[in-house]
Amino acid sequence: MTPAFVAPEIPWAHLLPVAIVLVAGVVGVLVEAFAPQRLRRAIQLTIALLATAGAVVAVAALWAGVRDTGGTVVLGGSMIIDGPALVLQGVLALLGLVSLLVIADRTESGEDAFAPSASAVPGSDYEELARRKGLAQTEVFPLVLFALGGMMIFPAAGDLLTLFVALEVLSLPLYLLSGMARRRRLLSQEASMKYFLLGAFASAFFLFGTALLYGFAGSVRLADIAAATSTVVGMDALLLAGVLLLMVGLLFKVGAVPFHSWTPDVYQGAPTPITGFMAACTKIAAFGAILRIVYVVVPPLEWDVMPLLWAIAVLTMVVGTVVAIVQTDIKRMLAYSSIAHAGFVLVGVVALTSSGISSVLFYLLAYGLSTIGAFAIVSLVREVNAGPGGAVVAEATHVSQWSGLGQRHPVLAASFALFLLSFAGIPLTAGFTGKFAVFSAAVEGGLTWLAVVGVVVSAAAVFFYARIIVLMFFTDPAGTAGETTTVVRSEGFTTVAIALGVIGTILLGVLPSPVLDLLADAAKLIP
Amino acid sequence: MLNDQSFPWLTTLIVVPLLGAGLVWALPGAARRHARTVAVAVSLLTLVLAVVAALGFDTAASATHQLEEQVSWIPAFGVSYALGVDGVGLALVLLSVLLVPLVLLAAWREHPDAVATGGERIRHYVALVLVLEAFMVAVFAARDVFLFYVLFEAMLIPVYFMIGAFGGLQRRYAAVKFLLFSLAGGLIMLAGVIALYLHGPGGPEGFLVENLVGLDLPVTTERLLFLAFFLAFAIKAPMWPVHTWLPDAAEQAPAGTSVLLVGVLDKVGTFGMLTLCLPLFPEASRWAAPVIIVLAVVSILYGALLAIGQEDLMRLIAYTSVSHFGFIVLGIFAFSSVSIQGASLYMVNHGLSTGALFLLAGFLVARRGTARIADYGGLQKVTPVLAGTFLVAGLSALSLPGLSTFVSEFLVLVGTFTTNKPAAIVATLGVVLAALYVLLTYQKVFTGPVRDDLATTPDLSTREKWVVGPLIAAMLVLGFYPAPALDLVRAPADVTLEQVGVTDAAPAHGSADATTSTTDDGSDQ
Amino acid sequence: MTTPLGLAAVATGLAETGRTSGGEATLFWFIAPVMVIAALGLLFARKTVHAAMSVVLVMISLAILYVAQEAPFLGVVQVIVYTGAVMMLFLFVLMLVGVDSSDSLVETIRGQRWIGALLGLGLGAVLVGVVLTAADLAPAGLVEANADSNPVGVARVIFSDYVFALEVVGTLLVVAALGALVLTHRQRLTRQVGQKERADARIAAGTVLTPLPAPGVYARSNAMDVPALGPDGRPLESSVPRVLRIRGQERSVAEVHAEIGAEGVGSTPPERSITGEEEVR
Amino acid sequence: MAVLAGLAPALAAPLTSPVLAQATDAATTPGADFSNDNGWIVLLKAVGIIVFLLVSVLIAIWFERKVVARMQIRPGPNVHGPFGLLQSLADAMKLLLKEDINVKAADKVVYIVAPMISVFCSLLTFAVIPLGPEVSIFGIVTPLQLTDFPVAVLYILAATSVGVYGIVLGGWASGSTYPLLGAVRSTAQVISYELAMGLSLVSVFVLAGSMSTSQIVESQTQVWWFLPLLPAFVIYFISMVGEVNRLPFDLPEAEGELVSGFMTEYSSMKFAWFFLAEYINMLNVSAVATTLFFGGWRAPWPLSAINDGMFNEGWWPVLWFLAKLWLFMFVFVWIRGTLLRFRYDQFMKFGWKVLIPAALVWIVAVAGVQGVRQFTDVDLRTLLIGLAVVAVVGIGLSFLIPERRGQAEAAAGGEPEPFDAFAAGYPVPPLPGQVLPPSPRRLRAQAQGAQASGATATIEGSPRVTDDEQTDDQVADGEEGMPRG
Amino acid sequence: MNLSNYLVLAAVLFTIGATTVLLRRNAIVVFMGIELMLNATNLAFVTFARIHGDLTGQVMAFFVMVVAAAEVVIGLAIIVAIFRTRRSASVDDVNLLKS
Repeated sequence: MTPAFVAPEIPWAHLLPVAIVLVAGVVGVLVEAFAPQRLRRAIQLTIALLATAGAVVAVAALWAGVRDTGGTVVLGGSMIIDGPALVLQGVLALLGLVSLLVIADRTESGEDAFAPSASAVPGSDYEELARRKGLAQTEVFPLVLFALGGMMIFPAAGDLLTLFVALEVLSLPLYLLSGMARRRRLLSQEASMKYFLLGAFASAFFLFGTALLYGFAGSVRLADIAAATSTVVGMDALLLAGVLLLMVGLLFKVGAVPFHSWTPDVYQGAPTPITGFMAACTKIAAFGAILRIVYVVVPPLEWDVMPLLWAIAVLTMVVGTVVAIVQTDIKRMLAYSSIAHAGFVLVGVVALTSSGISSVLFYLLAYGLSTIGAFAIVSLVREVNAGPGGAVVAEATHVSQWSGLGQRHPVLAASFALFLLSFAGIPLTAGFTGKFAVFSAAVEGGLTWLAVVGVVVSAAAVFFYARIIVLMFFTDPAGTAGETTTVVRSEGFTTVAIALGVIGTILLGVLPSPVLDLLADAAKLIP
Repeated sequence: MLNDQSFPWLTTLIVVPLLGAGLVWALPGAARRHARTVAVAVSLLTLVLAVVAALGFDTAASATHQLEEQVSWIPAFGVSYALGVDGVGLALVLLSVLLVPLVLLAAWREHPDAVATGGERIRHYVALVLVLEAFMVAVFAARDVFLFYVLFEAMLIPVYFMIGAFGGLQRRYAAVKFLLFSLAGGLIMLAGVIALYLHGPGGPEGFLVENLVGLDLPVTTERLLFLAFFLAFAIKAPMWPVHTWLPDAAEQAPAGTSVLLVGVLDKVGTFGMLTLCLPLFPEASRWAAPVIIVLAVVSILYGALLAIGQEDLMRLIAYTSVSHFGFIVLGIFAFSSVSIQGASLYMVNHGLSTGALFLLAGFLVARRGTARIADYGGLQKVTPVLAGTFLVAGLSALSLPGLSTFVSEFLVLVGTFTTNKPAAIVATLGVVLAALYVLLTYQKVFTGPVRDDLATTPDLSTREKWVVGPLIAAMLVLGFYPAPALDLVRAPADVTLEQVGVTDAAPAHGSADATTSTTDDGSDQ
Repeated sequence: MTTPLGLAAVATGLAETGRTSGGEATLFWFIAPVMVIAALGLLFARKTVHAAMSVVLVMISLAILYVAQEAPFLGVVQVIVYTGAVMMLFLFVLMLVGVDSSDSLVETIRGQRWIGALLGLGLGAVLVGVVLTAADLAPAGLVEANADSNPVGVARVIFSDYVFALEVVGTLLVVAALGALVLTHRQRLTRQVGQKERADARIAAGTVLTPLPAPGVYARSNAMDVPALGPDGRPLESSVPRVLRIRGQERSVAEVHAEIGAEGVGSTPPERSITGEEEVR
Repeated sequence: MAVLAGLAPALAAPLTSPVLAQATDAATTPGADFSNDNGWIVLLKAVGIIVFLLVSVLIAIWFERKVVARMQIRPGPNVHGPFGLLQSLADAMKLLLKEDINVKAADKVVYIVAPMISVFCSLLTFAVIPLGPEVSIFGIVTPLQLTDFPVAVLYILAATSVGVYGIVLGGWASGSTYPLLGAVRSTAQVISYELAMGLSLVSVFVLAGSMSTSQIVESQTQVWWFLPLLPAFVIYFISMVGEVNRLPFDLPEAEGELVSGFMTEYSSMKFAWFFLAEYINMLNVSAVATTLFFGGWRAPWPLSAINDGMFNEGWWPVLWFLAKLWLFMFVFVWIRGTLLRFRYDQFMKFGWKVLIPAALVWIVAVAGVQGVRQFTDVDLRTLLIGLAVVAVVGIGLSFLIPERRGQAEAAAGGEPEPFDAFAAGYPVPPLPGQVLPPSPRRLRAQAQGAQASGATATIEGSPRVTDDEQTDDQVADGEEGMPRG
Repeated sequence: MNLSNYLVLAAVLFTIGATTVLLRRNAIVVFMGIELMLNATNLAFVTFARIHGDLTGQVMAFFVMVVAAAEVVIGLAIIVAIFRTRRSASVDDVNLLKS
């Protein structure tokens, strides 16, 4: 008989950031069950904000230790709390906090972005009644927290099992949240279903990859797999196929071509604050995992896998950019833009240098801040029903509806323009610093051609960003079109989020040094 | 304090307009109508400060960077905030700060709808001009390649808004075209910048120009990098065949914007060629020079020929600029001290003359509401002052001796002649063509019978006179007494030449009278 | 069908863990084709329920393979979770959604089916090729790992190495519950109308509370269209089905009146005989 | 076909026996030892089980009819055979000889397969039920159990869950509405109640430290689990009734609502299959309850102490097992004869809002206690006393929580309409919204009371009356139409 | 018999599942295809566990089952929600986003 069971030691301190968020999610569920309805939103919001802020603080508290030691492997390898993991957890918690602000905002109309009752049939009397009674689907907050918790585990996961579970924990809430938009609910539900089916499809591939890797190494720990690459002989096919299938799952999450087809639909259909959250945070989490796999497992396979990744990076940049040019829906355009950005980040990933890691981290932070801000702005620009005293309804997402926005709401439009410029990579914005970082990492990694492609593509990408700016600032609002678009006043939260985005975008563009230094310290993965 | 080199003069020159712009934007509702006044005041203050700073400049050591400042900016990328100007840089900085108040003054009545919207739009316009001024000063003063690049790109944004929001009917098209051309070039340069850094010494100061000069680059790499940089600069200094954005931009932009765009902004291109391309990639520069010279000559002729055929005053001036930029590039790549001096000087002079032309054309447009040449005629009699100043500016553009442009153009041609006779000879044709387009235009617009609808056209107002006056004065002064300017550019030219690795057989050490000192060297290399 | 004895022999063969026996091979070659055919059933079945049944079959077969592969715990869990819960849920939804939702196999994008099929074939070829490289792996067997019985072994691994994943899976289940709740639970917004309220409302509305009187069925006439007579001898309008009345197909009592007195009332409807089976129920 | 179905347990045995073999070989914990079994003894056991089940079903039908009849004070079947014992046999023969109707709208294959699935799965369970300890059969010492393995109880759950497919598919394949509704109900029912059932079993696993049936029986030497795990047993008992679709949970075949649910379109042999499966399932769940909570084949306490456990050896335990089994069967019948059917929503609410949470709480409690025992030095008695104190305090505190006021009270409002109790000269009942006036005697009493309080009010100047009194007064005033004095 | 037979079977089932996802239009069938893929993966895990003599594979499969159960709950909830709106479960009918 094997010796008595020894309970594993659980290093709570190192799991604190994740634990805070997940426990807050569970508490949120309990609040749903027991708190009176009118108090729920306030309580949920408080819990969520406190939790994310607490996670940021916890990350900060752990930082000194990790910087000195280079990180620790805890839970027998299930979790690896090293520099990149911790930084990404911090970034995720921070962006989660900002996203939550947008998510919580009800604007002056007193209605948030979510259906008053997600179970109501769209267009039914019940839905109308629920709306009039001011119901709110406050489950959104715990769901967001759960997703965030999954995301925070993702880059730190040290074995494929934890990675898989985290993948699902981050995905399932997002599938749900995508389907909960208040307006255009059919669209939203479709988005949810598409996201779900394709997401589950991708995770099945991920899983089969895991199985093959397990078959290869006899373990699902990344460290063991990496070690096995040098000892096990004759099964390279298993390893290669395993890694590739694994990457399919992860690349799906970041929306890389050819696994991107869900992105525009889902981004368009999902409630805009969720789109922002998804666009920023999912990408960050997934790239965290990709970094770990590419840097820990792939190196022996460099010549098999890397060319594929190069091709994917190029394709992603090109397709994202080219297709974005013809979009007429602002959310779709931002979706394709996010695909293109995934390509840029991949350029940093495939650099396979330490500066590659830090550049990816920086890019993700910069992109995340701008993205959440941009979608926050989208959520404020609304259509107005025709006729006198028309009610403010859904978001005005058709680009033509944005014409002349700069003249009527200069500050808002200027902020949006700033985000667009950051996406375009104009100097003195965070986007430029990020692009510079990834491209220089690529050049340093000997992939000058990739950097050149990236540069050319970003030049092309300027076109559609500039187009929106042209619309906002240089086009007079057409007589009637101008009247059907308005900007609702935020309750305050969104304003804060946008302001944070603007400040972050400028600061990271003008004075990126402190952050860059910090990331340079962090750019070391423990196998 | 005036001569205190440690005082951050250049930063001051950057910060003051920026603060001014911020102030203009932050003006409370009631005070908004004074936005222009505030802006002009700020720009004048900047001008004064610039003059004061220039007084502290040691002309004797104009080849070295002075008024230096250096702070580590992004050590992770090897970027520092390093400023400093040599003679050429100083001249261009001065040009910039001189033109800005004039442009602001000229824009006084730029927008008929300014009243309707409570000065809202003009407020944005002047603020953007001030932002642009800060960037212009900074870009000419940047001693760090990264900083230079950042400013080079960042400048586009205010100009983009100035064209796109305040221009003519086709302004959106023009603005986007401008932005895309410039960004495309700029981003390719970015790749070069990155690669250059990685070949350099690296470290937290790895982007300083002085640390990057004299690198032992592999030949292919050097040539590729050169091309990346040169392309960006060529687009910026509109060289044939990548000039096509300029006529559109100039036509659609308000006159003031065109002044800054063509007068100053495009100089960043030639300035970049002079201060970055040549020193950083000497071998590649020599390798590419023949082709570039051909392109430059083509630019000269092409610009001039097209200018003759233009029906739109603004486009015409834009094409003349293409021609003039051809001269500048020609001067730079002719690799003789004289030609480089000429090119350096040309940058300043062209700013003055073309600036004046654009401003005057703008006044015309403001009066008549059209820029079509055919809509004018016989204005000489109605508005003599306007006609006179236009003539002077035009003559400056065709390099009439006695006006500032003449000196520089002559230096360029002479310098080129010493190294590349055919190019010089063909380029000379450009001078003839210039006479054609200037005089023809003058004839069409100002001479002949007065058209009825123009009979009541008012002559230049006091404000407008104040706008044009300084420019005319500068042209005349520099035309007759170019010595101070030449002093500024001579030494840098020699240094540049040295960096390129071309020994000038007989370096010109002429005095103010450039003609005598430069005609006698004709040895080829 | 193999005899129990035969299967028992298979079993004994399987018991020698670590290497496969003839018995296991027999079992495998019996089950594997069934599974593949069932899986193809999923791919090709027109009726969704048939597809679901195929999947159930695959899943149960998998459970048997798990047991054969020294994973009895998983085998049983497979049946409970997949067959008992997951597929049952699928069937439930199928019935909710409408079981007749048969699939149209019409292509929406031309050639899409061929592309899909080609992609599938390619994937299959690659995967089979890849796993075949593992063909010469010497199975180590699980005798040692299963020394304390399989569930105990699995539990040890779960609760020592992967305890964190287990905890996270807990949150996943919370999410699932919450999600199902969010998407399907409707809060009651209007006051619930109970049986009592309904009854009260019916009474207050003053309509007929009892079942409507049956039409006057007389032996000589197909008389659904003839009203019955009330206790007072007057015809009851409401006894004729509404549809007939609307169509105007009812007949008055007068038309059949003559026969009423002569024939009397019809026979009582036959009572349903109580069979043994019903009595026991 | 019958043969085929009969093979079910036989099939189950070999499939699981390897595992069992290795498990029992290696395990040091006591459990059934099947190492002596050979092919024919396995076959013998399998056939024995099937015969046992078939006979039991016949008896069960008779038993049920007889018991229900006695409860309803009538004799029940008493014509065929002694005490009517052959009545079931006669019914069965009649069923088999009836015309076998295939419904036209049915999905043929599934329609035919469905009842077989039901029967097949129901036969699987008894393979792992220990009927007794080791006995000697023709010289071979073997446990009175077909097979056993480490996850035997889970296997039972699995077999049950597959069995439901018979119902679901049968309902669907009939191509008719009532069966479909029955099938849908059944799906929901199984999903909900199996959850509770599974959860209730967990605490047994925790205490017994095994999921093997023989080991669980082994672990009940000291005390039967239903005592310490009473809540779990109660939950199991309720959900087992739900699981086999018996009254009061027979919603899938609720006669009053769905004709006969999923079986509506079945007749003859196929109907018989379903019928058989249902009764075997009753036996199954009873057997499981016996095994897991009632000590399996172990003799009840006073008997177990006799002669050094004489009654726990040899063939005696089969008797105890059967006794306990039929005890449960009796309870089934008893409940059927006593209780009314639940409404569907009540049924679901009960499952999800009562059974499952209760089961969860109970598991947490048991796990907590086990954890404390395992990882600390607190002894069981202290622990139990502590828990008792906590429970008492908790219950005490719960009395302090104010009760929620009935919604009906709050909802009821509006003036009652005037009501004439003798409209048209006849006494009539009040319509909704009308209130019966108080009886004349009560009226008088109230009038007196009102006068009295009015009097005190005038004396004291400011009457401080409670809310209730005030309301009463007002009502009285309103109804009497008298001005306040 | 070689254990790789199990792996081949797993690969074949996985492929059939994936092909189902690609070819079928009914959301529920597509979803079942995904479930089939997960099951195939589990078979691979169990087989590899036996090959390596290590229970991790079985643990992995166990987790997959739990996760799949959660996924099914969410997925079917979404499908039911859509169905209630549109009375169709075909992926093709879900095409508002294409416009």
